[in-house]
Amino acid sequence: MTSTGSLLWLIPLAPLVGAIVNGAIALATSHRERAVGRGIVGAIGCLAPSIAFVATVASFVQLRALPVDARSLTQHLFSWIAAGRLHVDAGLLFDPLSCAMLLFVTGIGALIHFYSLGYMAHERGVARYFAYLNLFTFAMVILVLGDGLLPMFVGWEGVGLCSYLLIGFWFTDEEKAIAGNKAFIVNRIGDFGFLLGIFLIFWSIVPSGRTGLTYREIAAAAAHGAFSPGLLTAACLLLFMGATGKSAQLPLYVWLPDAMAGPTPVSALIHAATMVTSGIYMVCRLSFLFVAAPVALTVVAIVGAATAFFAATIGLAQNDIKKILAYSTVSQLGYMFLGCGVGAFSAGMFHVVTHAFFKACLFLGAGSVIHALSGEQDIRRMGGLLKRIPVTGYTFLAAWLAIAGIVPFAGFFSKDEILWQAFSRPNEVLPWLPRVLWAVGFVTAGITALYMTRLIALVFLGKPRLTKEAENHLHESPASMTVPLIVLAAGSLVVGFLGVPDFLVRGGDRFGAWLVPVLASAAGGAAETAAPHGASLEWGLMLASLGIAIAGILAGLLLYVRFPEVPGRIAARAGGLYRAVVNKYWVDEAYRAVVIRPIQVGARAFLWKGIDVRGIDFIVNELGFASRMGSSVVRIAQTGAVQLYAAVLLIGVVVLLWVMR
Amino acid sequence: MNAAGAIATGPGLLSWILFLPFAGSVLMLLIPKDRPALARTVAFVFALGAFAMSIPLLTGFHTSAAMQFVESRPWIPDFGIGYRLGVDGISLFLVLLTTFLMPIVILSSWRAVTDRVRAFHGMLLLLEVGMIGAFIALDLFLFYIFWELMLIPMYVLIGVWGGPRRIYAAVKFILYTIVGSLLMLVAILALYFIHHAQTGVYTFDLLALQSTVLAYRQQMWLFAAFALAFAIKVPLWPFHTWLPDAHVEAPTAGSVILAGVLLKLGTYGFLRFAIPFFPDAALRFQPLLVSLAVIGIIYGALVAMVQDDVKKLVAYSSVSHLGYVMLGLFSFNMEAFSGALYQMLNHGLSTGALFLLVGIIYERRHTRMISDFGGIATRVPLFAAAFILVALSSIGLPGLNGFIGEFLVLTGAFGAHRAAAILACTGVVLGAAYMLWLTQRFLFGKIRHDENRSLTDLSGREGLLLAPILLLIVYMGVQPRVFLDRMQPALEAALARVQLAQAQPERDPASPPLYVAVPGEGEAR
Amino acid sequence: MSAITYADLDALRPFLMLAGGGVLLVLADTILGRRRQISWCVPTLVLLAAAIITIVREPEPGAVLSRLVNFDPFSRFVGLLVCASAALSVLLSESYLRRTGRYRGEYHALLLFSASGMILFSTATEMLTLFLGLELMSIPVYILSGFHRTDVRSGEAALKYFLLGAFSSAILLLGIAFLYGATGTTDLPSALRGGPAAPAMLPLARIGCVLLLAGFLFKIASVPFHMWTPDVYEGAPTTVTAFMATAVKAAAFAALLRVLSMRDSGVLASLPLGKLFWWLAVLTMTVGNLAALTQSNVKRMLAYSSIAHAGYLLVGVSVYTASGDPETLSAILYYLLAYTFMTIGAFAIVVAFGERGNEHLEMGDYGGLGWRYPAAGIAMSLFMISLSGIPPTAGFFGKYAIFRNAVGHGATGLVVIAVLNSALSVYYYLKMMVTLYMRPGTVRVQASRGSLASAVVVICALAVLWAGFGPDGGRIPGVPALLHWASASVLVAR
Amino acid sequence: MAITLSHYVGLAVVLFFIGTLGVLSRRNALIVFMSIELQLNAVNLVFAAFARYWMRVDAHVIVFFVIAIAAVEAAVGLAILVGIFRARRTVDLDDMTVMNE
Repeated sequence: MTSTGSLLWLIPLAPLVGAIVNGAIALATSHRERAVGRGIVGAIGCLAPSIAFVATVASFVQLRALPVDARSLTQHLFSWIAAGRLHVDAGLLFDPLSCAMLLFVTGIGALIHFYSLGYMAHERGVARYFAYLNLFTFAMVILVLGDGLLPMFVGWEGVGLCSYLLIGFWFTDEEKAIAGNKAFIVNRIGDFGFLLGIFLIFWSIVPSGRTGLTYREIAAAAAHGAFSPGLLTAACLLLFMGATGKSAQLPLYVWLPDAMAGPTPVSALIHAATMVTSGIYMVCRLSFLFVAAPVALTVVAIVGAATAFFAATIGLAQNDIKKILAYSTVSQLGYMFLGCGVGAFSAGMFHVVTHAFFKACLFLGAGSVIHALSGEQDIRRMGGLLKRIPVTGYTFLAAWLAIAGIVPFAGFFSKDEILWQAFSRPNEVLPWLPRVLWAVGFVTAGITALYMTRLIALVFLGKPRLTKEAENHLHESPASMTVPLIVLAAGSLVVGFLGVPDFLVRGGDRFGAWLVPVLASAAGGAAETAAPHGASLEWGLMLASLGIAIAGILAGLLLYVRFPEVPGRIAARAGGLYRAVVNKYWVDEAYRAVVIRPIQVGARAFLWKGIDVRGIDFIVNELGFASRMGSSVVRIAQTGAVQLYAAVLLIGVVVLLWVMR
Repeated sequence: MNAAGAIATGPGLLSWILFLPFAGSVLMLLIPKDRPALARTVAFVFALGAFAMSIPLLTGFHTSAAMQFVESRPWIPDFGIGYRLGVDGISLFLVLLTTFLMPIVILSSWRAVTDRVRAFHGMLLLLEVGMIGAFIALDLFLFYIFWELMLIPMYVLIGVWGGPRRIYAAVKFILYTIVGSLLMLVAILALYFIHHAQTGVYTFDLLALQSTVLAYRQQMWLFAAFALAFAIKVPLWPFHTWLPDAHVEAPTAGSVILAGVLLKLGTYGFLRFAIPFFPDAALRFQPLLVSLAVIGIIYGALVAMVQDDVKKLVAYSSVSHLGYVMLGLFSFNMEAFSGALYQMLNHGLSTGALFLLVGIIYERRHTRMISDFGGIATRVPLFAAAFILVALSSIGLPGLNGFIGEFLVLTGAFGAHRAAAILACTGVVLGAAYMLWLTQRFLFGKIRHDENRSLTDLSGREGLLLAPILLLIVYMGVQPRVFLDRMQPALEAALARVQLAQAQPERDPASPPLYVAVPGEGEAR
Repeated sequence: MSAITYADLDALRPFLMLAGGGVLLVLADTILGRRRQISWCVPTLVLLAAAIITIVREPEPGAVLSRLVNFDPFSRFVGLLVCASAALSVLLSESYLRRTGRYRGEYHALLLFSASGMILFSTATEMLTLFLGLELMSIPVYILSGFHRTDVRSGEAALKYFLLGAFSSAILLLGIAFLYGATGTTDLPSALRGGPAAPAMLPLARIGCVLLLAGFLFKIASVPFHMWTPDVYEGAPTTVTAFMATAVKAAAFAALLRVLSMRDSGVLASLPLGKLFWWLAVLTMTVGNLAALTQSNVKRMLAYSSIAHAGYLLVGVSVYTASGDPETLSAILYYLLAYTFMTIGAFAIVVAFGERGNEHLEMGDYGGLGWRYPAAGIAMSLFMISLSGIPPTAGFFGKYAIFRNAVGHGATGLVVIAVLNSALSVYYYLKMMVTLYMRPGTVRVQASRGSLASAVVVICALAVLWAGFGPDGGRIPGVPALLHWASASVLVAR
Repeated sequence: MAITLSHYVGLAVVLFFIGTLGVLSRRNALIVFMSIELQLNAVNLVFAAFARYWMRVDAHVIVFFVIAIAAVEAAVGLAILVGIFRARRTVDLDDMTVMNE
């Protein structure tokens, strides 16, 4: 019982066309020294996502008009794969979940396109840049809108590709190119799991006939008990493995910090707001599977919480403004998974949305700062910028409060919701777990506030520590950049009110209500039944989390504004721990030593030189050598001496006689 | 129906497709020595003609398991050897791939090959005859003849226009191959006599021979012989070591044909002969071949990762990719079968294109060492774009052709033998690793060698010859059904034979030996 | 003792023609003296006439000349091969002999005598006739191999061939003597089939048979009676080598098979011939191929390769002795046909590239020749491909025919060994192609202007190709027709 | 005691064997070649003996043929030897190894 969305096809098409046109322009002009036709390129580049956004809004309106239980628009584009029992259609599914995701994907996406106009103004290869960016939007739309696991996987890998291309946008810098590779390959490791997950699901459904692996079919199969519990757990864990790759969770988060090598708007769009959240989207999308696999969900929650804390600690000691934000992103993503993991999928999604706003704002702000300081990224060479670039500054502050979780900013509501759910939802696998999860989340909230405050303090407060030439070129960014900042700042202020807890305002959680038809299958009722605690407890926790946030902020202000010399001493005191944090716990080094090197050395020394050259080829060549030996042996007798020949002949006769006797 | 029409009189479409390249290669003898341009043009025209002739195959093809465009004339009746040709869903696209690649290849060597132009193109066209013939032969004897007919031209192509160690490579190539194919000949003969012993008819007719009832032990031996020949051609690990040498030494055209088509003959052989003829044996050998395939996938990828020579790298990547094909073939379900056949086409296109690109850059720099490049993307953006697209196709990025094949193969394999599929899946990661690493070392970074500063981007000709492949790469990724649908019935027919064997209980091992007994046979051995 | 009839003479005509032609040539040569030489046309015509007679005059099968010889379709096929080989070598000799300054009338005479001897040899069903045939075939060849008198190698070749030949024929003769002694008759069929008069004589008869076989094996150069081959082939004038390598082998195999055709009962039946030939085949091809593998002298390489081919033929013989299937005989005949043309072709190229004073026998001399003489290059490659048994050539088809039979009679193991051998042989045959096309020329070799030699090359090349895949229909008989003919050439055993 | 067939044949075999030894051992081509003649004549003896044994003439005929052929061989052999001697001034078989391997 779904109606066909009239405009859905336009949402992916617009960015695709944009990508193709810009790509063509890029290739055609690839040999010009100066980038040509910035105007057109920019226009197309920004128009594409805008159209997509409008179409999304239109479809949103259409969707809202529908009765709650019938809220899903579908569109069948064409039949894609048909082999054996696998019949995959390229179809679009627009339901509250994909709607919620798409609205900000296309919306914020469009904003960031605009922002890029200013940010990339002085770059060569703008066409290429916008081509990639549009292509990304297309892929992201497919990921969200695609009806079924395979369309999602197409988008999934598509966004991965674009992130690869955009991280390595300045490919003449080896570092950046390598960062791109890292991103792609680490994601592939995740996709390894994703693929296996798909296979598991396929082979569990197949007995009941051919399938296209659409969500509807999977849900139906699940309903008919096509999956044995163990199998379901395995499938969910494998899918989650994919999520950890894409959404930079432990242990596959390592690519995200390096991904900051890309242009800042890219970091904002792909590596903060949209792509990295697709892991959460996937988990929510398949929530009906996850809820049936409690073990898997528990793992999700634990990984989420662990990542949140782990990344936050690293964020404390970074000095690159973008690296800090990157780690904070990883940490926030951890929160989202924590939410999903405890079964509160809507809470997770809600944080996705709010995070999209304030984190995009933070990144664009950072971009603006970097832009203003003509490329400076080290916060130790900043300071006191609030007055110098006020727009950037104040928008940044707004986003800061949001992420720190200060009421009434967006982050407060979403994070609080997650913490509350983590606390209140029982876990039948590990009964003691909810308390622990809450505690970890709680502490992390404090740390978050602390390192974000540190950032603010070192960048915007205190006295300037700028380099001379940065000083000279210092300037506020153009409107094309500041306007998006303002919009996002406003967003990070208001979107929180979409999800006001019900105990404060009846039906305040409009967001959750909106998602109910999709996530209802997630133990939604369970929350209530399994939450015997009264509103009082919820009040208490809320205040607590507010408190720790404020505490974190105050601590930060004290440490980095009031007594700037203290942190150094603490660091010195902390010693090993501090070094571990500064060096990100040596995770990259460990991977290189334990995984990459052994593979390379083994492949070269053992497989290639060993087996191939000294093994197989040796045998092959030896055969040739052996036959040449045989040849010379045979020819030894051919001395040319007649009588020897005669003798052999005679011997032959004798042997013959003997054999024939 | 079109197929029916072709049976009648006069040389049919397939004969023409065979004849055109042959005529071209003969013409090469008549062209005066001092007119290389003419030779090139003639060769190109004839190859293009063959392609044009093969288009009707696609348009006239009606989706069914039946052999189509069948031609059948007696050739050597006493031995039951006939001139029997035909295509079905399995061979159709492989023929098209061949005729499609050949003009491109000729175009690609327009500048690269300047000496002995006539001989070069004569050999290329002769090679094409052999390849097409092997794909469309419906007579085992005829198949064998075409199969061997490919050897000499390839041998000469490598040996004459190849690199420094060309002779070693050429000899290695031909000896490897011939050992296998000669044993296959024996197996063919044995099959032929077993069939005669049962029906009293001497024939090499494929369709007739398929109906031969074979005892378990007979199947084992025959399958082993066929499998060896094909495994060497594929090449299946550990019979692969001729490939890197051949690829490295061969001229661009040779590499493209080798990777694009020649290797497919191995996998085609499995799909057309080894599996449907000897289903029980195929089932029995399944574990072995699957493990070898998986080893090939991982091994090839790992070794490719550490190569310093682009061509060697791509050669090892072929080992890996064809591992997928083999894995698919021996998973015995439709998903995997379709994937395997699809992957054959993919590999033909993407690896062929990779070799073309390498050749293009080699023409400019006369080196294949990765370390001699780096940062050239700024100088040759179009080249870089093409290279990246092809690389993505070869690592199976969804939306491009590679994904369809890989995904179907792995899906099917997962249903057939989970562990193998899981291991094979790591190839997805490793594949990305070596391909992207190559791309990065090859195209990205700063330009370290001044020779690279003066590199020129794709010429019009080069663009022209790459464009069709690139378009096809995308098209096959988006509209696979165009191909898959036509493949299905034939594949189902082949699969049915295996499934039948799966259903039946295994025959008693104490079945008659592999030869038909004759008086005095005791003495003869 | 019945009288000789005209029918006998009629059947004998080809033999008489060749022998008579030889005599005439000698006479003419002596009459004309050294001043005027007899053109190559005469012997060619004689051979042609003999061939035509052989074709048109369908001899009614059965013994003639009071059962001394037996002209049957089988011998007819062999006879034609002999004539062809002789004719080709005559054409080849033209330029060669002039170049080496050894153009003498007796050359052709000897060739004809030898040819006539072959016909006798391959048709004899009586011991003495057999022996006569053998000698009539061999002695002229002894002389011919020494024909290049001033050349040390030629003389040496002649001496070796002569001594060993005489030695072996003495052994053969002893065999005949014992056989006669044991059976009391010189008529082969009755001697072999009838068996010994007294059981006590059986061992003697068996020894006789074995010695007889040894004589044949020497002529077909089977291991271990092969050692003379490389030296003689290398030393003898190339044209003679070509003749020897093909015609002598064909005749010897024919004679051997004729004797073996009587193996179904009596003495031969009491010998484990199948096993014997199995081993001989394996040994012969393996030794031949191995020895050829590292041979750099072209003629020597071809000599060893001819040993290897004898091995493949012995596969056929082994199957025949085991099964007595006439189809096997036809396969062997087809192989001989293919073998004749590809071998002569190869030697023709060698001749064509020789020059006065230097025959250019080292493979290295052929470096890059393929490019300077495209036609010759292609032809040589073709012969090499055919010799290594790669389709679509006569060589492949001959091998195929024999292997087919072998597999059909269960000798699969033997065939596997044989194909592995062919794989080995590919290496050295294609080494020739490597030299022709892939190596730089070391010495500047000129192709001698001999239109006849090139004619031979062309003929052989066409034959090799056509006998490889030529379909029927059209007016030239293709492979099927040739097969028909071969299988129609039944050996009428008495 | 009577001289029986076996004596003749035995003698012939001995002769043949002597001839063989000559072929294998003697260095001078001429001698070698005479040894072959000896072999042939040994065979003749066998024929003659058996002719007597079977009371038939045909073997006698063979003997004559063999003698004739032996003569031919002799002629040819000598011619070859002379030729070689002209060219190399030796008929020692140990020198006849220009071609080997």
